[in-house]
Amino acid sequence: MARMTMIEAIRSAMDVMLERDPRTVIFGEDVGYFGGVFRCTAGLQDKYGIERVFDTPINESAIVGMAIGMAAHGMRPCVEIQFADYMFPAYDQITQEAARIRHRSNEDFTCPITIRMPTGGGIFGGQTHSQSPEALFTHVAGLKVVQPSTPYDAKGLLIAAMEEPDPVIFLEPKRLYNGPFDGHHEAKASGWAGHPAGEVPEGHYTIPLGKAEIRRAGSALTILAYGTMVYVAEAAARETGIDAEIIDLRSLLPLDRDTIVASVAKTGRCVVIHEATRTSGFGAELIAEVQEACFYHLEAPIARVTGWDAPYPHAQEWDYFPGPARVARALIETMEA
Amino acid sequence: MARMTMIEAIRSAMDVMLERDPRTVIFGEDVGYFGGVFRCTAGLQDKYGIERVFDTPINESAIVGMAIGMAAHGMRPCVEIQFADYMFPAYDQITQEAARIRHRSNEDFTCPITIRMPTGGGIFGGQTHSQSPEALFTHVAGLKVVQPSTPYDAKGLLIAAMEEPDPVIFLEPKRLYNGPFDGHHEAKASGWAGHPAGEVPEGHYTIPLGKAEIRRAGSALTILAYGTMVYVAEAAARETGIDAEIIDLRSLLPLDRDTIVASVAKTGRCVVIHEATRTSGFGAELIAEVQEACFYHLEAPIARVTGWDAPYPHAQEWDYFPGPARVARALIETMEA
Amino acid sequence: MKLRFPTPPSRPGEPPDFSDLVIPPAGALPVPPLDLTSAAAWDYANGLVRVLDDEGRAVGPWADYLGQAGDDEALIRGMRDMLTIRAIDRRLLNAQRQGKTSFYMQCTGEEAIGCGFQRMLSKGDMNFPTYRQQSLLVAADYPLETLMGQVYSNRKDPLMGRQLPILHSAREYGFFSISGNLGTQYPQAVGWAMAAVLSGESAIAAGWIGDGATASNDFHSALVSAAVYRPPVVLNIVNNQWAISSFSGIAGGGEATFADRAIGYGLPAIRVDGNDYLAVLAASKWAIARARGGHGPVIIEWLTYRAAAHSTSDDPSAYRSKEEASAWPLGDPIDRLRQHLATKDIWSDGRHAQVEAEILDTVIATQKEVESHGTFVNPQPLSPAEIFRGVYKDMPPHLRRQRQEMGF
Amino acid sequence: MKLRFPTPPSRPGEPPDFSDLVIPPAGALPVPPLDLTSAAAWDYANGLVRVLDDEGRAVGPWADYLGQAGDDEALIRGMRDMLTIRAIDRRLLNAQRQGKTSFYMQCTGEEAIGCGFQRMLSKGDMNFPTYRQQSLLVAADYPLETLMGQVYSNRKDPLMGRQLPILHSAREYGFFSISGNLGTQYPQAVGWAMAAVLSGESAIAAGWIGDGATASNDFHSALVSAAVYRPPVVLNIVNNQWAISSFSGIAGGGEATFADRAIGYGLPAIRVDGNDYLAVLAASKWAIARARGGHGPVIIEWLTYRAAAHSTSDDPSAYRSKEEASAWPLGDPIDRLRQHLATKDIWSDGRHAQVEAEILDTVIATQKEVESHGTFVNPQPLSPAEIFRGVYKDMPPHLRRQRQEMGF
Ligand SMILES: Cc1ncc(C[n+]2csc(CCOP(=O)(O)OP(=O)(O)O)c2C)c(N)n1
Ligand SMILES: Cc1ncc(C[n+]2csc(CCOP(=O)(O)OP(=O)(O)O)c2C)c(N)n1
Ligand SMILES: [Mg+2]
Ligand SMILES: [Mg+2]
Repeated sequence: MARMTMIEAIRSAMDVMLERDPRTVIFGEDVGYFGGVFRCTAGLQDKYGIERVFDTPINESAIVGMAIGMAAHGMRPCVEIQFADYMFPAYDQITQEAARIRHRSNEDFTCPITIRMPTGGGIFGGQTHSQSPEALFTHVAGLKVVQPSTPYDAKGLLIAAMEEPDPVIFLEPKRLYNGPFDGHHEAKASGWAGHPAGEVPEGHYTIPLGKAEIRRAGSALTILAYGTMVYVAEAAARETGIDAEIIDLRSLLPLDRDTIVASVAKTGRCVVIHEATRTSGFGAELIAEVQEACFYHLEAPIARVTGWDAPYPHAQEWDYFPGPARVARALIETMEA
Repeated sequence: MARMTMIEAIRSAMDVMLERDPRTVIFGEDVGYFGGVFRCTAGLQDKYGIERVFDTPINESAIVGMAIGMAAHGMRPCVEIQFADYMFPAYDQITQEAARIRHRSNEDFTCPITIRMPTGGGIFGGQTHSQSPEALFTHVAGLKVVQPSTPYDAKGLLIAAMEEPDPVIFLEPKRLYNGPFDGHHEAKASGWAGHPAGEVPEGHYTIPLGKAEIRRAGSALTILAYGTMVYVAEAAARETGIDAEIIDLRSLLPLDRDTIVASVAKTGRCVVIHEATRTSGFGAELIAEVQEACFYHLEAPIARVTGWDAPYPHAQEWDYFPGPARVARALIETMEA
Repeated sequence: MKLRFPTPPSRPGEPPDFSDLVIPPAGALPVPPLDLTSAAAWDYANGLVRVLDDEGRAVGPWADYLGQAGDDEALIRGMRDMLTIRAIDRRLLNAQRQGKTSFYMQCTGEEAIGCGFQRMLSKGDMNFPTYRQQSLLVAADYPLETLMGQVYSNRKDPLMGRQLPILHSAREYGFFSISGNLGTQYPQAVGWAMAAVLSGESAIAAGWIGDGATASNDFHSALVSAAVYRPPVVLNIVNNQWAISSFSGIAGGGEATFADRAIGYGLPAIRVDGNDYLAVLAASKWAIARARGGHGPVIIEWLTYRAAAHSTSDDPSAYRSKEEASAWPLGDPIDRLRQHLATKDIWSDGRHAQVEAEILDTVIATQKEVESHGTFVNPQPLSPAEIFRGVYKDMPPHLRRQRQEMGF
Repeated sequence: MKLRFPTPPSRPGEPPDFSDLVIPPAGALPVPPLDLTSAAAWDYANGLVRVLDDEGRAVGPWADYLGQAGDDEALIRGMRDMLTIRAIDRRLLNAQRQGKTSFYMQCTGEEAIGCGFQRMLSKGDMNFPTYRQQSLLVAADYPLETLMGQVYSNRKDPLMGRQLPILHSAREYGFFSISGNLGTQYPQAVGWAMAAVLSGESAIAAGWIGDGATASNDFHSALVSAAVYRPPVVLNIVNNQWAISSFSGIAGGGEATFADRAIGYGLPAIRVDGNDYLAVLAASKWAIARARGGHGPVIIEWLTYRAAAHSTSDDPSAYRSKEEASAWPLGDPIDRLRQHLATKDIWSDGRHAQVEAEILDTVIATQKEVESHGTFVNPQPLSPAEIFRGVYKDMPPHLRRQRQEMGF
């Protein structure tokens, strides 16, 4: 066991896979010599050579397009999109190509690639360094979509993603890279050193895609969250004293429906939270599934607390970010409904 | 009044706007000399000249990027993406630029553009001529999203879209271009000539964005549909004898929530249908809104009938397309629940 | 001030006009060294590699360079390849007209390019084609039964009816799964070629794109990547003068050749008479040798003409002069090879008619057999549940639930 | 066989090395006609427009072409512009270090380009800039108070704190709203220029992009469109040698100049010494006159060096030699203009120090004033409800509901 930040855990996952599997290659903008603008690949080019860890031109479509071609040949590329906000030029290659090749070729060709991208707000990045596009991926059949909330999960899920036979979108909540988040932006981040989930094995281990984790057991109400929102949920539960069961989804696609349904069947109440804009956000999908599966258990409408339907603002970041106060209000309303 | 197919109605809308507003320009792949692969712009270049109706290179990002630049200057471009399946290379310009320019510049610049695209299946086009990407647009703050189901609505909504001060995604159900659809693919299309909604005024009129239309009044159950699914819903209601209220949304964003809520509050039951893949489809958003607003009226879980979570198949098109049989089953289950 | 809106030399009703197209004589261009640089490539990107002269004689340095690869056997095989794909195109066009399938696209007039290029590739090389390179499959000896099965989307279709007709996939035959979205295959070809090198193989990749689709963004993403990493990839541009209703000028082909694009990226390019089967063989041999020899990527612009409609959904008489195809200065690839074989006394009208008939018989027989496994008129549908197979390697729970909902 | 992975001439710890960079003498290139064609542009795309020689004298045909536009008054104004933006960059960098704002980006070493180009534009022309052309705003006499307000995201910010610092928008000053997504502004500039023509105006557009971002797909979409419609647009490439940690070779700049890209599209291009204020004025005058004269688009590659960090989030010492900036063969634009003014006896060290001090005083005074309207240390927050304003012209019901949910 070692202590790792989420950045170190992600780096360690790639390190393990570069070591174990000669088919692994890592590339993206600034990931080679420099080691990535968030340092996730620092040292890997030195250790494994420029042929396995390298820089690319500023062209996300080329990054994913090349990865698809390499995967068709038999390699296992893990590429970085510098910010999730910059995946849009690659959206055609991701959704129309990577997601489809196995099916359209009837398994003549496959596409085992992992596409990493820092997601979410919390760093005053404004509208082009803060977006959470997960719902734009969960709508696409053929993709798998993952988002960790701890270093331990980040490493286990990333290794699992890199071992997947199909394309995986790996969303990294940049707000959590260097430390957890007590839900309040005023409170300074405590760092992963103090956190149990900062304990990460040096070697190979996986966390299966499609399995959620119950972060807090509770009986009053179920909170569905992922990434930064897990910590906001914990803060809201703490501060309201509501005995909420907090489920960290970890995998959005495929979804751990059983864990969710079991919890809501038990609590009869559900609040869904995410940072992305509300309309057609992933919360809508969660609500659709829960109301279908748990209709007769539900004692209150399922509430959602999300980013507002506006571009992510710079100065007003914390008015946009769904914080503990907003979530607390939703918890109380849902309990009182 | 004249009789028009949906293609003629769409053409007539552009004709009216080219006539009325010198700021209007129309362009896209094959839209100029040839008049569009679906003939929606046929004759317009002859009538208004090559400077106002012209062909573009095969580059959707350029088509939308140029339109944004023109709109920033003060023009009113209405562009065609040849198939909705080909909007992906333009997705960056649409979602990160067009949708954002008013807000990010604090109204220093605006982006009044209309982006037309044929959507949906029903023509054996396979996975790259059949997609329904509406949910990829409804998640984007700053866009408006429209889909007509009749020639009359198509013209009125398209004129309204072209007069909008903000970007509008105008989705045209290609299955309905030449005639309505009795819901059964075996039955041959009857053509718009016989249909009341094929009666279209020659001149200028608008249908406001954000207003749904009740296609069939009913008391037993509410069906939320748009585009081709309106006809599938009508067939299913006919064949099950269930007194369904069928709401043709027409505008997905903004959504006519009042009409929807009033109906479900009355019927207590709701079925949502669309052709797009299920997970994170627009149906999820509808369900999230309805269960929140009508929770205490609901007597059964809200059901959704959608395209399957797979690429749109070629030969098996009609096993994929949500037909009357599937919708009928959902109606019956929802009534019996 | 006015904007420029390019218009083609002729529209319906007008006489065809190719006077802007400069056609240098066969043999005019030398054979460049395999390590040709972009700076030295100007003449090759603006000239035209041609072997057959107007009398059908093979002349000039490229004829010599071709050598054995252009022996009688190779040329007769080329003739058979071209006659085969042309027969198939005719038959499948008919089948579509009869409603036996939903859609089809011919490569009429462009047969030499795919047929010749494929014969110069080696086992293990990979093409990233568009929907107009079925000729590659024929020259790769792909079973006609399978080729036709895909077009009928029937029980013989290796893709189980999932893809639109003509969007083949045949890994074993060096043919990557075709996408309906233009351009995407181009950077994929670059990536595949990089993987070949990183895996220590000597295989090369070949990307294919049309003149119209050079305007698409992935043309650029591929050229930038190829320029940076210099993998063994041949990037082919099939300039058949037309996209759908828009001519090459709408793709920006007005002031420079498409081959010229490469030079600005620091990549060499050559421009080739795509209707001259010997020129195709020679240029392919050179480009493939260059790539395999580690000299880096190369772009080839193939000059040809789309003699048929864009697809079965298209009627070209609405946007171009009916006589254009016959006025096309580079002629028809089959006629030109036939003329050449005649000059060598290894071919005659009688022989041609006989071979054509043989091939037609085979194609018809195969077609009948394939149709017996289902057509759009007499379908033999698969289980609807097949829709869910292969979306992922292992079917996730939500797809299993949907399959149950479907009744399976 | 091996792939090629371009590496910069020097990395940290190594001596800087620009020996690959050929710097022709000032005055070597003639002034091309305004209707320069791509075919004739090769020398201009591979040479370098330079006016100031090593002694700081203005020499050659471009100096003559500049004429009145380069008179003493114009040059002294240019010096003031450059000193102003450099002072602002320094002060705002400091403010960011003190936590008064979240982020900043300097244009140190590149001041001449935007300052000179803007002075050659006319009212009504429109720039589509990147985040490194704040110099355009200074030379457009944009109020410093507003410029700084945007960077502090405070009550003086015309964008109400919505955008990241440096992503200005100033329609009245010919400055389009900057996007954080690279490349997108390039085809937008083409569209704006088309609209100008279609509206019967004589205004022109100028697109701006960095060497790294020429790799982005919208570089291609803009060049294809410009080549087809030939609108009055000047497409500027600011080649400052570096993206973030990757040098121009990773953008494909190894074998050809970025200006060469244009030629393959049938567009002319010129390459200019971007640190030579007189060369900037002359080349800008020529390109803008060409565009306004209806001769079509032109690409300008500005050769310069990014002397500062990429942004306040970046530390260049991790990936490039610390000495590179001082070793940059084209020097510093302010020093070079200063040397030239000295040769003309209209400038002295004393005068320079005095002007520098005046400017610094103004900048500091303005900064103090602006900071009084809020900083990240002492914020004067707007109502959270402002988030919903301007998403659409008229607020739709779902946003009104969300605003209520917010408590307003
Ligand atoms: C991204 C995208 N945009 C548009 C289309 C529609 N489309 C299909 S083929 C075609 C014309 C292509 O012309 P070209 O590249 O010259 O190839 P050719 O058909 O001549 O072989 C168009 C516009 C598409 N398939 N994909
Ligand atoms: C589409 C996209 N991809 C990546 C980025 C991240 N990014 C911001 S600036 C930059 C480097 C740009 O370099 P260059 O174009 O040379 O401009 P310079 O900073 O040198 O002025 C990168 C990679 C982005 N903003 N947008
Ligand atoms: Mg073509
Ligand atoms: Mg740069």
